[in-house]
Formats: sequence, structure tokens, C-alpha cells
Amino acid sequence: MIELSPLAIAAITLSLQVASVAMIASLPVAIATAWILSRSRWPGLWLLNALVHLPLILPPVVTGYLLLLGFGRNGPVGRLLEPLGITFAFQWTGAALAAAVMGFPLMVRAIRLAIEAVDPKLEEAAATLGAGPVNVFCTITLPLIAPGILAGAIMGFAKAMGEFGATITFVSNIPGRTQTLPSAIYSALQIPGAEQQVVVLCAISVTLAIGAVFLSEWLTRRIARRIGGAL
Amino acid sequence: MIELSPLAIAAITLSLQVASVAMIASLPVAIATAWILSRSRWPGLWLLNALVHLPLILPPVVTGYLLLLGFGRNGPVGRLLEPLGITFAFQWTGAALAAAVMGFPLMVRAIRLAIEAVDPKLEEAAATLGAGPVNVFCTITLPLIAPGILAGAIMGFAKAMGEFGATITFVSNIPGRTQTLPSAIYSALQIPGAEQQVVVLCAISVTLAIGAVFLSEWLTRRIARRIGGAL
Amino acid sequence: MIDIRLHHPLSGFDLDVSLQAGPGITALYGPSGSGKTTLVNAVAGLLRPRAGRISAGSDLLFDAATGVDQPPHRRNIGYVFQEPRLFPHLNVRANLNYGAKRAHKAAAGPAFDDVVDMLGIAPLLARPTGALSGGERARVSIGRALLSKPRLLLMDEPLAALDPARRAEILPFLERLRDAGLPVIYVSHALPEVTRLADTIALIDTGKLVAAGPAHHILSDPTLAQRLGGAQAGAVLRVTHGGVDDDGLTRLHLGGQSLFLPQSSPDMGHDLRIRIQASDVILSRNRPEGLSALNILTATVTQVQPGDAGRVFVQLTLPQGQILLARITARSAAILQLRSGTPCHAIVKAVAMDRADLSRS
Amino acid sequence: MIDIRLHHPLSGFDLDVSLQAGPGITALYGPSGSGKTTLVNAVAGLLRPRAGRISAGSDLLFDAATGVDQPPHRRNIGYVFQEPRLFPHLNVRANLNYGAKRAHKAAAGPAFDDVVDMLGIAPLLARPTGALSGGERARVSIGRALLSKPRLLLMDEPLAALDPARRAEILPFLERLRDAGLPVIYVSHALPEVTRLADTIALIDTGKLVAAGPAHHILSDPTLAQRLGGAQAGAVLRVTHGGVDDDGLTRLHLGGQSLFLPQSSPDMGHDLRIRIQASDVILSRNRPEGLSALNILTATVTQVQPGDAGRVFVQLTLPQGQILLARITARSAAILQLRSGTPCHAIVKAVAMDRADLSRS
Amino acid sequence: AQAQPLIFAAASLKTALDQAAQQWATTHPPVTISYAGSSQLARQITAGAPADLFISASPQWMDAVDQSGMVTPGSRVNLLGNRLVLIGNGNSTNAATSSIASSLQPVMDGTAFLAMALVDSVPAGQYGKEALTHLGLWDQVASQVAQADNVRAALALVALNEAPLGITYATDAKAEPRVHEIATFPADSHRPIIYPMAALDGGNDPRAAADFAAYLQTPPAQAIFTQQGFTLHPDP
Ligand SMILES: Nc1ncnc2c1ncn2[C@@H]1O[C@H](COP(=O)(O)OP(=O)(O)OP(=O)(O)O)[C@@H](O)[C@H]1O
Ligand SMILES: Nc1ncnc2c1ncn2[C@@H]1O[C@H](COP(=O)(O)OP(=O)(O)OP(=O)(O)O)[C@@H](O)[C@H]1O
Ligand SMILES: [Mg+2]
Ligand SMILES: [Mg+2]
Repeated sequence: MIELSPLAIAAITLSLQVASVAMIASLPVAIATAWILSRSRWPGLWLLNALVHLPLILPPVVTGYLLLLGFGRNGPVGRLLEPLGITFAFQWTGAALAAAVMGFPLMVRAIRLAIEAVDPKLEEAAATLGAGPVNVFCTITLPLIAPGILAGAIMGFAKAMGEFGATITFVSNIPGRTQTLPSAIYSALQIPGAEQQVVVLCAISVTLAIGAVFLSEWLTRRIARRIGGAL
Repeated sequence: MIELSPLAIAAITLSLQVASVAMIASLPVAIATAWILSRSRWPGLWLLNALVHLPLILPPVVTGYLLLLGFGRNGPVGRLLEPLGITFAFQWTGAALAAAVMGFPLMVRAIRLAIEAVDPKLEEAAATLGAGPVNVFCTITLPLIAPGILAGAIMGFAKAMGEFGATITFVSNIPGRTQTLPSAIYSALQIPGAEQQVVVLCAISVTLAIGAVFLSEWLTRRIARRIGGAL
Repeated sequence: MIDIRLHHPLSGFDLDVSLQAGPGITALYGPSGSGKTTLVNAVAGLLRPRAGRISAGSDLLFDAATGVDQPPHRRNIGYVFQEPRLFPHLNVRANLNYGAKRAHKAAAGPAFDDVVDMLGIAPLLARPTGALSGGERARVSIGRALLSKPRLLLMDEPLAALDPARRAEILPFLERLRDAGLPVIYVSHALPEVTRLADTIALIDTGKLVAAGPAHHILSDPTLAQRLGGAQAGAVLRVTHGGVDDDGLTRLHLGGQSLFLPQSSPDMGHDLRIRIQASDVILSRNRPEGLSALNILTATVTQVQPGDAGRVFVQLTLPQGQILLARITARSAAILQLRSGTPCHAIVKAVAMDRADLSRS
Repeated sequence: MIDIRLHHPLSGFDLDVSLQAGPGITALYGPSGSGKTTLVNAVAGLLRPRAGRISAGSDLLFDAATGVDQPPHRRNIGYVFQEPRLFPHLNVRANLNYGAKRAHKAAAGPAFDDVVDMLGIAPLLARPTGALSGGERARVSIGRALLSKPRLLLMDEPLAALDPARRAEILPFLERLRDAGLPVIYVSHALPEVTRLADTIALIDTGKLVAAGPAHHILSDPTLAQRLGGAQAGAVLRVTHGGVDDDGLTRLHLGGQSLFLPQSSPDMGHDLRIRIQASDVILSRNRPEGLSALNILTATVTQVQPGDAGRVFVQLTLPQGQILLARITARSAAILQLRSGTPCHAIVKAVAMDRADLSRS
Repeated sequence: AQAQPLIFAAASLKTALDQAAQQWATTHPPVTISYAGSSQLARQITAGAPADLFISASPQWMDAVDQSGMVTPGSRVNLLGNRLVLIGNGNSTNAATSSIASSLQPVMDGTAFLAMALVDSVPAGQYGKEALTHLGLWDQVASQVAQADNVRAALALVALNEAPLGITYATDAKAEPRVHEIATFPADSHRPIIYPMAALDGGNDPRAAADFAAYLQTPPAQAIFTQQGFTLHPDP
């Protein structure tokens, strides 16, 4: 077995924490955004749609830089949140924010595709049975799009596990505080001859994320079986 | 109006070319992969599934480095393809390959979600009407998953427009040859006080990609209207 | 009292209907593609008509003029869709309970166990809906709407996927609901169902109302008989229950005359009605003897209306004024010299009438 | 000749059927949830039975023992599903043509225009399938299967969503296809359809075959009459066409006796069959006179089978040996003192028989 | 474009090298320069990149290329040198006299961050860590060091005042108006800062590249470099 340095272990733990928090915290927002994009019609919609795609289009470094400008200690949002005890700058929370932002377009797209595949006739039926729009969404739409939500969540998680450019630009690389696995990998890549270390770290990262992928596949299949209902 | 340097214009043209080629060339592969992942059962499937997710999980620099090792002039695949006149190393084709690889998981996921939402009863009906599996796929499944394919294509395109880490690691940052918009933005970021130029390049990149997003939205809505059939 | 007035363009023609429905069961009868589902969708609030006004009692559901448009979940209208629309992620029990959970606590409605028994779906309760046969789905969908305790029930061909035995179990249940005060709009292609259930019948064709009115009027109108599907046309007679004989036949009084029903029906109250299919009636100038047919009514011909292909509809008036319809060949009408005013005897086989033909009015 | 032997576990019970179908139309009749769709799915190749063997003529479609399992697209079997399953991305014309395009050039089958006319869907051809009514969908789905030029047609309650007028237009078309040599397996709950169309009838209940055989056998078996839905049971008589009278009535020969059909039917060949519903038959010991009923047959009682609720089924044998079924009240049977060997007269209203009841055998 | 000589240069050289290349192009056919991290460029060269000339930000990566046998023998020179400085946010001038230790007091108190490039891998970070260690300050500041992926990103953190202090090259401090130089680290507190240059074997146009390499060592080019804050002819 390869011995892992305490800092590598810290990076692994932090990466898992950052990716989980990023995924869980952004999921409700992603679901709401996907719903708005697929089911509502209002003039500003195109702007929201464009905004959602932004982190996909911009180089990650730019996204990180924009986060720094907005959510840094001197950024407008950062200054607003500081009195509330919420700081992102140079904190693991900032890494989670960066990961969430970078994964957001992937989540929204997957969930939106799923929402658009739901048969509106079922939602109509629920309405005639007395369920209001929110109730219909929670009891009919949400369970039916569960595979899409899972797909979105796993893409968000995987992306968060691999996110580097925006994270290091926004919250730097403070070992034990903001050094995620990708930062550690990048660091190692900068040293001639440290390929061995890179391979080990990559293998860990891949193993963790693939594990999550399989968990989601298994869950999806369970849900599909329940919905499909075949014996 | 802001004057664009010839090199900036070259980067814009190259980015569009790279993103389009990456998207168009990888689409059939992504569709095939999505189909295999969602409709077939064989022992090696988990490996394929893991492989597809890899570019999402690994830091882009690592992906770029792996591409360099595999598809570089001295890499095993690169050496194999060279006699056939296909070289990726330090060519725009390499940038397209990097962009395609990075966008691949996004494409596959979107298309797979769409395939899994297709009602197998329709495919059964087509089979009883004499259509073999390939025929069923082309005439029933494919048109029905068109929104998913479009969503995948646009995610692939947007990702390709923003891809930086893998590209610069694989094919470097050669102006006029492999310098895409994100690489140009990176280069500009190296000059302190060139924020103005960064903003302009980002704005161009965002405008182009958002234009593509809207085009795809419009197409999707047209398809949905045709499939939904409501007046 | 449901008051429907609406105008809505469809592909090919416009739906343009003005209809008062209820109390009781209003049957909507018309050929495929005539606009029945569209009409019912508008009542449920799933389709917004281009113009018109829909109200249920004093409650305004929709008014294009003032912009009133109550959303479907506020209308409290149960809807059995033409296709079952079961929720695929819920099992049968959860599907059935979906509406029940959201119903007003105070609202009246049938009990869960009664509905499940009546529909014969007790063995299916724990099943996912994907593992049901076509008829099983249809039954669950009926149960789901019934259990939502609606103030109005819309049923779009609810029994089309079911076998006669199942239908015969469901129809009396619907009648009991109707008797308990639930108005029903019932779309159907099956005339026996319509004649059995309907208090009011609305005939619709290419979006227009062809005729609407009390069931016994519409059913005994020989000019409509052809449109109602000649083979199944028939009048409805109001009768009173006269007890059950020893051999199990039920005696029905019709003024001074009697009819026998081949089943012991419990006394369901005084005012009953019985449907007599026009093609089940044989006419005779003399009183016939020694026949297996038990029911012979004296009547007078009031109208002879030519039908299709060598057949005529004969409208007969019974001594107490009720109207009976007979469908015979033109040759027989000629041989028997039937014309308005001719006295004659109408022979109806007891077996031809079913308990299914008898209902409370 | 379709030879089906299969065993497949379902939730609740096992489907266990051995059935030879065709040539002609084989009706599959049984209550909701009895396994009809499952059986038909197995024939189409959409369900792989746990055990069994299915062959069409000399072509082995499935054999669990040897592992043979032809995929559905190679079986060349047309299937009208219980629910329409139209392709949502294609318009009506493209849906209709989907199978046609893939059919063998050499195969025989009805022409596009004929099918479209018969189904009355010409105005819909350019429409997307989302904008169709329930009945319109059902018709398109029938057309799609017919146009794929199959060697065997499976129809799972194809006419359930249609009005009687539409049905009356589609049934003769199916008969013509049958006459042209296309075997059909026809699932239905509607006994009139079954008795009219079926050459062979298979009765299925909770996965088991209750009875199977030639239609006239099954239909005139008084022990099965109750299961077939008492009200609609009836025998089928083989007759020959005797010309059309001046007043438009068609004369049918039945040995030495005659029957009149209230419609001028063209001479459809010599061997015809006519369904006579048991509840349409009145019995009399004496030959009755002066009735509007034109058809009076002499016969001998061969069996009196108690039915439900005060009714009996009386099996009569006509002089030439054919069997007729009558359903009368037990009281009438007692009054007329009917027992095996009693000679009597069977009165059938001409109008009670429809051209829909007449078909080529 | 294929015929132009291709130069691989560390990204931090961009401002100065672009000016030099522009000047060169007024009298000669232009050169193409690809800027990226030294590590990326070095790996690309060993993987067969068709570059004619490599200017690395650290001797380490030039050594790696050298070992792979891609360097044209005898062509390696130390082109430039640099100074390592402590910088602060804002363009104040009065702090110019402060000592390094006293300036770092807020960092040692844990109330401020010190922006540096990655201290274990990126040269500017490595030099900075060496210097701080030499001065006996490293252990006190280590937990408050925000490590950016390159020295320009560290500079940006100070420019935006996310980190009030940072360690960069003098050239970076000079180019960014929103920061000021507080102190230069003593030259003996870290390994010498050297930008080696070498011709490569895998290029397309070795002669033109050699001409350009020669030009970079002439006074007109060196004037541009010194103006940007680089030092010349550093000792190995
Ligand atoms: N996918 C399935 N898994 C398990 N059981 C099923 C499945 N589909 C149907 N069944 C059960 O098998 C039985 C037969 O179903 P089938 O669909 O063959 O009935 P059917 O005779 O066609 O009925 P109907 O007239 O209602 O359509 C039913 O009890 C049904 O609940
Ligand atoms: N979404 C739609 N857009 C346009 N036309 C439609 C739409 N849905 C149905 N139609 C057309 O409107 C007419 C009435 O349809 P509707 O569904 O109300 O008929 P229906 O009376 O319920 O028929 P069925 O008995 O076949 O169910 C039909 O001609 C149909 O083609
Ligand atoms: Mg309808
Ligand atoms: Mg079925």
C-alpha cells in the first residue's frame, strides 16, 4: 500500500465534504431553476437561461475570478454576507460554492430534460383530484423526475470532485482548509518527477467519484423498476 | 467599437471551429454510448460507464496530460494514427479532441436520460410493424430523443467553448493554431492590467455560446411542438 | 345544475354547445370525434374555451367575458378520463387514495372498501400500476375519481374496456351515487348503458348539440331513433313495483297492465323505469295465445316512421299515455295495416328485459 | 394454423393455455384480467413465456425447449394493441405507412385508400397524432396494423372505443380480410362482435382455457351460454341466400324453411351464417298467426338448461339438425310444458336480426 | 504560419517577451510564441512538441527537458533573472522602508492572508517558502498562506485586497498598479531566480529560432527586459 501523507488525507476528506455540500445545497436551487426554465413563460427567462449556462461557457479561471469579485471579502455580496457570519473567501465553503456554481448547469440541464419528459396528462389528472400546482409538483412531478434528479446530482458531484480552476482562483489552495484533491493533483503535476503521486491521487479521486456514480446507477435502477412496475 | 487584434479574431474563429467539430464529431459516438449504457447488459458495462465519467471527475489538466501521453506524437495512439495522416498533437484537431473528450460525459448523460424516458411500448409497436432494432432506433427512438440530443449537443458545444485546462495541456497555446478563446483569455490574464481585453474576449465567448444555446432552445421547442401536436 | 355554454375551435369544425345538465345522470352521446371529450375537458378546467360560461349551481367556474377561470384543483370535479392516466410511481392503493386524501373531510362520498369491492380490485391494491391489465387500469381509474368525493362526476367512456359482467356490477353503484345526489356527465357509445343510466340525454355531432332533453323523451322520439343506433333504440316506461311472484318473476305495474321481469328484484321504491328495446317488441292485431312471451300490452299506434333498409319505427301510445317504440319490417307493417290510430298488441319477451334495464327514476 | 402452447406465471395465477387458431377468425373471450393480452403478447413475440411452443403453419416462432425465439419484427404479425400506441412524432399518414413501407413487396394486403375510407380517417391524414380524439386514435392504430400486410393479425379489443356506426363499417372489412385468407386472433368483450366474426371461439378465465371450438358449437352450448353473458348468448345457423324480395327483405333458406332479413343483402355466396340471439327467440306450441314477426321456425326441444334468476336456456333442434338457442322465463317453460322431445315453433323477429348478424362462413 | 519558428515560453514572461517579439518582427519574419505554465510546456516538449526554443521560468523544468535529450547541446543559457519581493495592496509609498518581519505581523497574527504561488510546486512559491524559512518566519505564516496556481493569480489576490500581502517577482509588482513593493527578499535567502533558455531539436525552423534567441541577448531586447524589472545574466 502507498502511504498517504496527512495532507493528502485532508484533501480527500475536504474534497468529499465540498462535493457533497455543493451537490446537496445546489440541488433544490437546480430543481427550482429547471422547473422555472421548463414550465414558466416570462420576459426575463432568457437571461436566467443564459446565466445558468455561464459557468459552462467561461473558462473556469474566469468564473473563479468573478466569484472572487462578487463573493470575496471586498466583493458586494461578500461584504453583505460577512455580518451574518457567512464568509466564502479562503474557506472550504468557498470551495463548495465554486464547485456548486461549476456543476450547476449540468444539474439544471439533466433535471430540466426530465421535467420536460413528464406527461402533463398525469399532472392534469392530479389537479382534477384536488392537488394544487405545488402539491402536484411534489407528489407527481418530483417522484417521476427522480432519475433526472439523480443524474443531475451525480454529474454535480463528479464535477465537484474534479473542479479545479474556479476553486483555486476563488479560495486559493490552503492545505487542510481549501486544498481539494484536484488542487493537490495540480500541485503534484508542477513538480518534475512527481507523476507517481499524481497517479495515486487521481486513482483515489476516480475511485470515490465512480463509487458515487455506481450508487446513483443503482438507485436509478431501483426507481425505474418501481415506476416501470414490471415483475 | 473595440478593435480586435488579428490574433483575437483567429482565436474566435478557431474556437467556433473547434467547438463545432468537437460537438458534431462526438455526437454519434455519444448517442451510441448512451444507447449501450441504457439498453444493453454485459459485464464490461460498468467500465465503460466509469470511463465516460472520467473527464468530469479528473482535473482537466490531468485529462490533457493523459491525452498528451496517448495521442501525442510519441503516444501509442498518436503513433498509430500518424501514418494515416491523422495528427492531433499541437493541431486544432487536438483542441477539438480535447473539447470533445471534456464534453463527452455531459452529452452522454443528457442523451441517456432521454433514451430512458422513451416508452418501450412504442418501440415494441414498431417492431411488430416489421422494424428491426436498428431501424426502430433510427425511426422511433432517435426522433423521440431529439430534445435530449439537442440538449447534449448544446452542453457539448458550450463546454467546448469554455474548455481550457485540457486543451492548453494537450496542444499548448499556439496563436493562430491552437489558441482558442479560453487560451487567449488565459494569455490576457497573464498581463497585469489587461482586464479590459479579458472582458472583451469573455463577452465574445459568452455571446457566441449563448447564441448557440438559444438556437437549440428554439429547435427544441419546435420539435416539442411537433411531437406534442397540440394546436 | 351544471350550466355549460361554450364555443371552441377544433381542427375541422367548431365546438359550439349550450347544455344544462343534472341533477341525475346526463349522457353525452355522439360519434367518434364529435367533441365529447373536448366538452368534458372544458368543464373540468383542463381546456380553456375560446368563449363561453360554465357554472355549477351558484358557483361560476368559467366565464370568458369576465375572465373568471377556476383552476381544476379548485373545481372539485371528479374526472374519469378516456384513458386511465394512473400515476406510475404509486401502487394501486396510493392511486385510489390520491384524491381521497385531498377531499374535504366533510364531503360525502362512497367508502373505500365499497368502491374496491364493487370494482373487484381488492387483490390488486398492493400492485404497481405497470402490472395491470387494460380493464384493471380502467377500474382503478374509476375508483380513484369516485373516492375524491367530487360534487360533479365526469366519466368519459368509463366502461369501454370492461366485460359485460363487470359493467353489470358497476352500473348499479353509479345509480346509487346518482340517487345520493351526485350529478354525473356520462360520455358513452353504448346505448344500453345510456338508456339505462341517463336522466338526461344530449346528442352531439360534429361539435353541435343535435338534441337534448329528458331521457324518455329522446329515447321514444322515432325521428332520433336512427341516430341513436337503430338496432339499440328503445323507449323507457315508468312503472311501479308490484311484488315478486313465487317463481321469482318480478311484477311491474303499468297503469292497469302488468309486465314481468325474469329476476326477483327487491322493491326498489315506487317509481321505476324500464327500458324496452324497439327491436324486442313484436306487434299483433289479435291478442296472441300460447306464447312463451309473458308480456302483452294493449296500445294504439300513434306514428309510423320509416327507418333504414326496409324497417320502420312504430310509436305506440299505451292507455295511460306512455310511449313505446317498436321496430318492425315494412312488410309486417303493411301486412298488419298499421297506421296512426290502429289498436294493437305489443308482445315483449320477459327475458329480453334484464334487471339491467330496470332502474329507479 | 397457429399453434399456441404456453405457460407463464402472472401475478396471482399462471397463464396456461393450449390453443389452435385459424384459419379464419379466432375470438378470445374472457373477463378482465384473465390473461388475453398476455397470450396475444406472447404470440407477437413481445413476451417470452416461461415455457411452451408457438408456431404459425410450418414456421416455428417460439420454443422454450430448443431456445427458438423469433424477434417480433421477423414474425410478420400485425398487432392492434389494446391502447393505440401511435408514434407521437409522426403524423397520421406516416403512422399508417410505417408498417406498409416495411412489408414484403410481394405480400398481399388491403390498399391504403380502402383502409382510410373504411376507417373514415381521410380528413385526419395530415394531423399530428396528438390532436386526435380517443376513437380516432383507435382507428389509426387499426389502419396501421392492417397496412403492414401481416400473415396473422392480432386485435386486442380494437373496437372498444368506437360507436356502433363505426363498428358496423369496420366489421365487414375484417370479414373480407378473413375471406382473403388472413387469420385473425380477436380479443373482445363484446359478444355481438364475437358471434358475428368468430369462426373459432376460445373462452379464457384466470389464465385457463375454459372451452374452445367452432363458433357454432360454443355459441349453441347451453352450458356455456351463461358464461358468455346470458343476455347476449345465441346460436349461429348456417343458411343459403335465397334472393331479395321486392320490398327489400332478404330471404334466407334453412333446409325447407325460410328466414327474412330486413335488409337487401347482395348474394354473398351460398354458405352464410346468421346469429340468432337466444333472448330474441319466442317459443309457441301452436303456430301463431297475425304477428309482426315474419320468421317462424318449426323445431324440437332437445335440452332445457336452467339459467340464472328464473330464466332457462332451451336448446332446439331444427329438422335439418341445426341447433337454435332460446332464452325464456322458467314460468313460460312450465306453462308451455317444454321438455326434451317437445315439438314447438320458434318465433324470431326479422328486425332483431341485423345484417351485422349475417356473415359468410 | 507553419514555417514560423515556434517559441515555448513561461506565461509570466508574456508582457516582456511580446514587446521584444514585436520589435524583432519589424525587421525579421515574426515568431510564434505559445505561453503556458513551465511544467505544461516541458511535458509537451518531451511529448514531441514542434517547438524551436524553450524559455522556462525555472531551471528545474529546463533540467527535465535537458534530461530527455531534446535540448540542442550547448544552446542552454541563463537568459534572465528576477528579484523576489513582498508586496502590499494599494500604491502607498511610505511603507517602502518597513522590514519583512514587521510587515508580516498581521499574517502571523492570523488576521490577514499572504498570497503566494503554490509553495511546493510553482517556482515563485518555492523561492518564497525558501526565503521565509531562511528568515525563520515560515512556520508562523504557513497556515495563513493562500496559494494560487501561478504567481499572476497571487498578484491578483493582492490587487483585489483579498490578501493584503503577497510574495511575487519584482516584475509582477511593477506591472500591477494596484500593488506596491514593500521589500525585496535578500538574494541569499533563496536559490537564485533564473529563466533559462535553450534551443530544441524538435522544431521546424532552428535557424530563425537561433537568430531570435541571439536577438533576445542583444542590448535592445535586454532594455525591454530591464524595463519590466528583470535582471540580466544571472549567476547560476
Ligand atoms: N407486467 C405484469 N406483471 C405481472 N402481472 C401482470 C402484468 N401485466 C398484467 N398482469 C396481470 O396478469 C393478468 C392478466 O393480464 P392481461 O393483461 O393478460 O389481462 P386481459 O385478459 O388482457 O385483461 P383486460 O381485458 O382487462 O385487458 C392480470 O391479472 C394482470 O393483473
Ligand atoms: N389537441 C387537439 N387539437 C386540435 N383538434 C383536436 C385536438 N384534440 C382533438 N381534436 C379534434 O377535435 C375533435 C373532437 O375531439 P374529441 O376528443 O372531443 O372527440 P370525442 O367526441 O371525444 O371522440 P371519441 O369518441 O373518439 O373520443 C376531433 O375531430 C379531434 O380530431
Ligand atoms: Mg373522447
Ligand atoms: Mg387486455
